[in-house]
Amino acid sequence: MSGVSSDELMAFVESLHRLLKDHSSEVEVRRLSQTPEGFDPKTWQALSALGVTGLIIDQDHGGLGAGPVELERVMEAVGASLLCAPLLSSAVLAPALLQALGNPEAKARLLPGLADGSRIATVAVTGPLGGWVAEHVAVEAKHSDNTWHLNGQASFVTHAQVADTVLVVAKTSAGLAVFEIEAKAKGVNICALPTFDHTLRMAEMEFANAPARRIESQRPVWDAVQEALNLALIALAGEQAGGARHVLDMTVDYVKNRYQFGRAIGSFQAVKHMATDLLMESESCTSAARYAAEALAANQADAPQSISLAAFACADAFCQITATSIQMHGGIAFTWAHPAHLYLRRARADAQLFGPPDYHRERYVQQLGG
Amino acid sequence: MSGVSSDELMAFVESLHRLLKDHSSEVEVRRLSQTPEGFDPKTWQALSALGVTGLIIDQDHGGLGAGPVELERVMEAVGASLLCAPLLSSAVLAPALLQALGNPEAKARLLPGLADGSRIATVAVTGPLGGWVAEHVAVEAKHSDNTWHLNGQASFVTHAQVADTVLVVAKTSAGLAVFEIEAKAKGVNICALPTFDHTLRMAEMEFANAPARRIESQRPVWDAVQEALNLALIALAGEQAGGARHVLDMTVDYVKNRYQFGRAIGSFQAVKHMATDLLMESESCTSAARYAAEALAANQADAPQSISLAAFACADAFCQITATSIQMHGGIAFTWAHPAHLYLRRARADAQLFGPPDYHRERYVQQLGG
Amino acid sequence: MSTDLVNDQALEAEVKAWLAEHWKPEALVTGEGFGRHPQQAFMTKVVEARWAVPTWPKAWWGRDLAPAQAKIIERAFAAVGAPGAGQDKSNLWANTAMAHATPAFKETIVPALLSGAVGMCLLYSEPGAGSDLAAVRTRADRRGDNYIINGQKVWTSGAAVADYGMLIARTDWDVPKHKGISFFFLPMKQTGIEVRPLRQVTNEAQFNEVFITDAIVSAENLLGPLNGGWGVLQTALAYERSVMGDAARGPRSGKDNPKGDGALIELAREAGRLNDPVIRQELAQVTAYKVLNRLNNARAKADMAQGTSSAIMSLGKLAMSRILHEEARLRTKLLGAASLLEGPDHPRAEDANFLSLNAYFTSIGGGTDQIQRNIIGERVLGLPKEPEIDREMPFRDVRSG
Amino acid sequence: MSTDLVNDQALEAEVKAWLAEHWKPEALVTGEGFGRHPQQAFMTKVVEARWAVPTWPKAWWGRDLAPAQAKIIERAFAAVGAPGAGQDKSNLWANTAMAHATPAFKETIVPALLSGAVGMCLLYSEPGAGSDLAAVRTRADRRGDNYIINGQKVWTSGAAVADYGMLIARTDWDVPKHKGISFFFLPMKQTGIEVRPLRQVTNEAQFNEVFITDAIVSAENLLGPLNGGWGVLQTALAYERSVMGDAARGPRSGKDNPKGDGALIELAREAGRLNDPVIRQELAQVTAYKVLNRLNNARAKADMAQGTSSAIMSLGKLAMSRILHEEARLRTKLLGAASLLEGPDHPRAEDANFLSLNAYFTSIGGGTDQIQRNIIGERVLGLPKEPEIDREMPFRDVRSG
Repeated sequence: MSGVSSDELMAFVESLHRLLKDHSSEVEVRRLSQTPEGFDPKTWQALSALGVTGLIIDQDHGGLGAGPVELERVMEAVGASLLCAPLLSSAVLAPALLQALGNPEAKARLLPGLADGSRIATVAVTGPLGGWVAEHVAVEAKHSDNTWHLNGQASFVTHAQVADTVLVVAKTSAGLAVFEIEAKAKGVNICALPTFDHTLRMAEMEFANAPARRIESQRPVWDAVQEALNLALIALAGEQAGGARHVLDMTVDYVKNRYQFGRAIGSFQAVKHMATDLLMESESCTSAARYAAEALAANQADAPQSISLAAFACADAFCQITATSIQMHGGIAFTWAHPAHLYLRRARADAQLFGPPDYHRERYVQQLGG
Repeated sequence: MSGVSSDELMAFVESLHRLLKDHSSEVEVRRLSQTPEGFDPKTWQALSALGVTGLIIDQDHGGLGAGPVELERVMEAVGASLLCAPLLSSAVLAPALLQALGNPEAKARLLPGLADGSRIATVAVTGPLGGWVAEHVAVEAKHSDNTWHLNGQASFVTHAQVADTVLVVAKTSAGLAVFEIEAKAKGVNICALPTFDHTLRMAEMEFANAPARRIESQRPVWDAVQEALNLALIALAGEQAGGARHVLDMTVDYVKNRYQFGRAIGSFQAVKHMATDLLMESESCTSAARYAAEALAANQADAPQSISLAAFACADAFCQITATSIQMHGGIAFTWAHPAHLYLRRARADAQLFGPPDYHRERYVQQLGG
Repeated sequence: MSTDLVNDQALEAEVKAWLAEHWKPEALVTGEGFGRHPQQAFMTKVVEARWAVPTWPKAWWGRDLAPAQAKIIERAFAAVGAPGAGQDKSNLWANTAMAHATPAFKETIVPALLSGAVGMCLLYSEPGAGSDLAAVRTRADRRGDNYIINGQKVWTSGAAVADYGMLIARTDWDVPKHKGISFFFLPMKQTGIEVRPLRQVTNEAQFNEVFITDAIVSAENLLGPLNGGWGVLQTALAYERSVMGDAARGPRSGKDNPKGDGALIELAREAGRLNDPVIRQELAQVTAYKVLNRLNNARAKADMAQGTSSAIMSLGKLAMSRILHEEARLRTKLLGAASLLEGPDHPRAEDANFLSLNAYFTSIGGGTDQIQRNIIGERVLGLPKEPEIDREMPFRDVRSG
Repeated sequence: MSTDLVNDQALEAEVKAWLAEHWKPEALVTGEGFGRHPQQAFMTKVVEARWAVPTWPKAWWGRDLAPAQAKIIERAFAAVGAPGAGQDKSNLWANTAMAHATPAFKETIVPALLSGAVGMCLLYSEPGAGSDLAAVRTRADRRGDNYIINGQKVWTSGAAVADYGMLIARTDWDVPKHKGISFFFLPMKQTGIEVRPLRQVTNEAQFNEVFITDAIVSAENLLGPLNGGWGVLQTALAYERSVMGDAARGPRSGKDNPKGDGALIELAREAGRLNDPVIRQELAQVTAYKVLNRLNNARAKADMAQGTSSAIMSLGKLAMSRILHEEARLRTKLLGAASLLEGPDHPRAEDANFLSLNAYFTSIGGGTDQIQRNIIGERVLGLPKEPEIDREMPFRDVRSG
């Protein structure tokens, strides 16, 4: 799908919307929220069949070979429907890291399974401190008897409890390296973390002398991790933009049809002006997410700051829109049965997943020369 | 007036309100804004006759001996009327510093003139950097031939261009000290600064080997300066509270009587809700200013943090209220002829005079143990 | 020595003696009872001894005392921790019944309410009548000596244990909306009333939905005039506002939270974020919101003690809404990635996330912030009302939903 | 090769040849002319050669060209920096006259407008009709072949140099407000029109008040039907919105300001505040507001280029209001005590303070932010309007002031 026309992209996204309408209804989202796995294997297969799990994987390895622009649009649809699936982990972070490391053997071995959905993978970077910086890596790798062994802790690992394979960033005596380890390997203990966003799965991993396979890299490992994170940030921004727009539409629809004092409440300035302000945030969110994707796709010089901008602007916009949406709905959105809080939970999770907005604002100033 | 009843205080403030109605009308404020002196000697005499210039000066030296509570209330009236006069300098900072230094000779020599308004004084603390911290003092004092001489620069000195006497905080080899110097003394150059708030007078002072009289202190000099600044912050908070309330009242009055679309614009939620939010800020501003005064008067343990709280809360409230007031008035307040901008200018000045809100927030956290 | 003073001293002696005889401090049980009181036997004695509502007339369980004298009684009860005094100020249910019930119904219901013998709930809000309470569509139709009630109520706490609900229902559909509402004490323990717990966004259920199908209430239980229920409701709401403090709950994790003005600073220290200058600015600002609200309330109380009415009082709920939302936001920021979590193993995250959601209890419940701004703008600042298009039209023509 | 393409190439050759013959680049003079153009002689040639409004009919100074072909002409003019092309899109005055003036008046006024021979101003707003333009009280009373105008207008730029003002005035007081307004080209150079500069809050005077006493305008100068002025105004306002970019001015001190997305960062560096983490967060946020608005506008233009209408376009003014107020706030914060000052010796303070005041030009002028939110909410989001109490009543009964 690299070099796809915008019509082709629209058609693909349209197919995905139809799939999600069937497979990611509110009822289904609520059902999956209560399962330990947090996703439906049949939906996962359907996503694979459409090409979503292999979206960014190159065509040689069974993927569509799409870029950031397509990824961002796909994630808008995902965000709108609150899809429960390990997409961010297995279709973005893991393949992006493998491709960034550029190790042909590892790519050939792992990417086809990720593309066809038969293998679920994730990436473990940060430790208990939770920052997406090299200093927070808390796993150490030691080499002895021709084997690498991992010791330490990784935390906030997305979808680790449903992963087959985990790519672990670990410290070695010669700097950071990436290790491949099976989730069921001995010495690996995966402990699910209870998440406020019930559509998200996340775990803590303990490594006790766990044997792992090192994936040699053609470039500095932290650069490769950054590249994967950048793609993950664009995916997240797309999810936020799609979620934000959906919540705005849902809210506008409600205030047009909810009558109090003999009038649709959307005719009251207090409500109308909140809606207008949310439109501004939603449009800005979409612009930021799409521009970051375009800038990265075109390898523009402003790609890094555009990604940081999207990271904090989209996080704040999605949070503000979902929070204000509850206020605009009034009492009905204070009930569990109303979907507004499901989006708020997702928004609050997305705002933290790969660093909070303040962190990205600080990076943005650095990237602008400050 | 120390230990005055609240009825007596009310009567005093009422007299002051009448005086200000006559002597500080909008026309008069606009006239004085254009004069180099920025105040009217007759009004100054009237204020002295009422006791305002000697408000906090002890009765032994011709003052009323009032405390922070009375000062704060008086300044509310001053703020409401935008009075143009060197009150903060000559009736607060200078006498407060003299009383804090506790030097009987200096008090006897200077306070009576300040109390009866025949002498105008101010205090020079900060240098070109503009911070109200000891490190920003940029005047040095050297002792030779039995005389002290000052060299260096003081800036943002309120009302220096109309002062007879300036109390200068300067560095000596043995730490900070306070020096008394006549504005007309040789080696003193006072250069008026153009202020955005046209009701304020402020100057830069250059000292070139200027002979000065040292005022010995009974206590660490910076403690005394802090004590004077605390009283000035309470006075400023009172001015902000009074100004904020006045602007709120003026704005509410306008939106009740301005009709568009066949309705008073205050009936529109957008305008009504802005007014309500300003009421919250105005009431909080008044509470903060009054409580800080009470806490200091009663020497409470929470006096320091209460003064910091008032410093940033009142500054922000006055700025927000005057800024929103212009928006609520619409086009009419975009004209020079409308008084809204006069209050905005005062609010912006007050927010910087003795340190900006961020500075006081930081202090507040420290005072709360952070 | 004035007669008044002599009387006051006698009163104080009398109440103290009575308490010494009847009150067993170890008997104190607390708990939210929705009108029903755990110490009912003692409460009955309080009512019989006329300590419960001393400012009420002697004919109605009172002593015709002045408020200042009533204070003597309240202080004496408070000194020993005994319940039951001061109900002339605090008992929403009894005051409403006293003011508006028929003499016959008052005779039975008021002592029951004062002695905590009956549980109560409020049947006001409906799915279609939230901000706009006057739009209630629950109907009360006369049949003989009774009214037949049909409709649905929501946000009702205590419904499952209540003996009566204070109900507003429509009794005339052909007049403007405020003029066709009546106010009833509806017996709750009857078929025709179904109470379903309402699961909140916080995954708790403190409220209920109440489905009412052909429930029966005696015409004797009508409070105030037929179709005059809006007026009764206004006095009941005024009592409610004056009695109920802010009901917003603090952290729920069970882990201790720091107290006082430095509480947020301690949380920042615990989270290792206290040295961050950005955090410090926000600590100052959110703490300021809390302290300023306290100072405002203190000033309001001082104003009212001096007899001047206070504009500030009504700002409290709006201020609390901002405090709660902002504190939740700051707590989230302090935690960073840790705020992704919840549950007993992650109490600080549990609290931050709970508070983020529960803040809406205050910003929506009891009138949204937006409605509250209308009320303050109109009642405190005297700003004109908006045109109300449905004020004068027959209710059956009003669009609602 | 298609006929179209051949035609296009011929057109391009023709316009280039014409420009080569008539345009002397060194002659370019710029300056705000309020309709009057400094290169009038050249402009007259442009009009006569039919380059000014090529999409208009041949009978009216045009060439009946499609917009895409008109673009060829505009590009050729732009390439050599010559003025006068593209007026079918940009000339508010001429478009309004072309659409609504009588044929006879058009014959004289339109070429004058296109060639920049006459100065123009807008006589819309009044002291009592700001947000609510339909409430104008300036009156136009018929007398013979003329109308006599009395009233007061405000916020008029260019009034002192204008030959005509586009005026809305009330011609029927007994019908609802929108239905009694007429639209005139009022000759400004007559006794009966007094122009007074209006001093702004920024201590400048870019606008005027216009006092009109028994001024005369020929009935020939009426645009559109009598009492149909509201419709004419709507098309004129639509032109104005599509033509005028954001007119807010930047810093005025004369001192160079850093450019680009890093501009605020450079100001912070200059002020010695760049290392303050609190400042850094705000630098990011205010810069983000600016960049996001640019990205939104780019997306809107791309949408429109694809023929889909864009909801985003209308957000620009509201976004700019926030940008200006927030940038002014941040610049003030960077300066600290230095922001107390103003004047040429303190250019950064002068700029911060000027911007603080001039931000209201955007948040109030051309429709307040509040009115703008109404418009966006209603036209973009489709939210229902408020009840308009004065929409149907005779204007003389409408309360105003």
